Amino acid sequence: MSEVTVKYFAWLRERVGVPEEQITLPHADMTIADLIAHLSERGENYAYAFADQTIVRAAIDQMHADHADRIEDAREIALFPPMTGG
Amino acid sequence: MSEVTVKYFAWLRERVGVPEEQITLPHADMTIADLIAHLSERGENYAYAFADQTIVRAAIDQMHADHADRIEDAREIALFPPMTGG
Amino acid sequence: MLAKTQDDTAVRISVQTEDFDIGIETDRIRSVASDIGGIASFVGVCRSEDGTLSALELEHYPGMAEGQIATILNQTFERWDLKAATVIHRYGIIPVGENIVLIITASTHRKAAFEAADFLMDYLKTKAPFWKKERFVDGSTGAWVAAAARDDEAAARWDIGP
Amino acid sequence: MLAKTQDDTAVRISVQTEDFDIGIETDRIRSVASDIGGIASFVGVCRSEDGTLSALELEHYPGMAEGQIATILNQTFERWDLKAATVIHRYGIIPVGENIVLIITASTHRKAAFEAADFLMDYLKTKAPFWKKERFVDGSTGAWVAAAARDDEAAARWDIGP
Repeated sequence: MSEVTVKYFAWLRERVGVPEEQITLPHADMTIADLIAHLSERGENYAYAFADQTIVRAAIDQMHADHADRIEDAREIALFPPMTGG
Repeated sequence: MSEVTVKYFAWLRERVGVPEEQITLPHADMTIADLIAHLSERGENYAYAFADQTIVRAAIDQMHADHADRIEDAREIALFPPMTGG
Repeated sequence: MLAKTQDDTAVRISVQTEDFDIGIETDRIRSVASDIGGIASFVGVCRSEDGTLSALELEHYPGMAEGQIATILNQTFERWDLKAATVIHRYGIIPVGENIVLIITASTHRKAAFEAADFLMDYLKTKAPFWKKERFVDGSTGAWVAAAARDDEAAARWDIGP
Repeated sequence: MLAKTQDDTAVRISVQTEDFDIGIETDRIRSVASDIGGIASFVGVCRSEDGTLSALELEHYPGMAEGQIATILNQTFERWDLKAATVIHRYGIIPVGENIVLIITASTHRKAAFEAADFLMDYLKTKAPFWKKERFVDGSTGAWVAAAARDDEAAARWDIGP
């Protein structure tokens, strides 16, 4: 079982309550969607943060990723709302 | 018969040989096209300047005008090639 | 004169021989208009044309140049919700690498600022009475620059009659 | 890394808390690239939203922010014949009226500079990991700014997949 750093930004960070944490992946071959489902079971703050998964964006090792993308041996996953820079 | 100031710019100025001059209009109710025809008869330099009338642009009292526009009581006519500013 | 602008200082037009400073002009735009969300700008620079050109000689029609720029700015303010705009056009001898023209447009929204700046440049090229003549590095004087058909086409995009 | 640019100094990326100076940055662009014909730029400014807002709090993803800007610049250089480009994006507390973002693009031709700057802004808005939170003049903290559907639509114009 591998470990990844999961980072949260903007209101996802505020709802989860931490900017980042180490997460032990429960099984190999997980997708971003699997990770979000796994995190949602960790407590009320997570359930609240991920209540609407359709607006959660993700990055794998700092590259934009889809929910269907596999985490594989990535070291850093980020979850965040749609970006509002510029 | 009225008088107008006629100004020339760029290669039209160079070909005519003067930047501006007073022209007495031979009759009332002239258009820009009539003025160009009249000027073309003033000498070789004018004939050369107006050899290709399709690329001559005009302004009446500093507003863009067509060859068919009437000069009426305008005080200043300008004749010049297509503009290349910016 | 300007349709949607009460404050005259929101519009600055200058036809001049001396160079301009985009930093100073941007600060001025920012100081005269409130609730700005975006400032678009364009600086036209004298190109070297692969090293053959030494300078451009810019001739203009005094009076009409300023008047036409005002007319074009008027149309721009009618079409886009601008807070402020600046147009500076130089004339005289402009060495390669030096500035020729500056456009700055400020709006609440980015797209308006961008489109208005693009529109202003298209119309300056086809409607403002300026003419460029080439000076080459070998000391000779070149031809008057021919108007590019693509400039007329670019201006025609905006659906305003001649 | 950049497709059509040998010289690294032709591209400048900075994600920073401090303000920038468009005059200094334009001079830098001019000094690193030759045969420039046009320099387009855009400054994004913190809007007052009719006087209700006092500042925006900008959060970013360090590392990925710079990486995404580099990726977007790479696509921009592949698509347009640019001589140089600069992207500066601020983070932290940005009071109303202050600068948020600066884009500068330099090209031989005007249209390339304009389009590239427009493209860069569209993609920064939808692909660069920055998030804005409102701070109101009454001292309260507002909501996180929602992404505008029109930003996605603007980015979609350019026909690049997600």
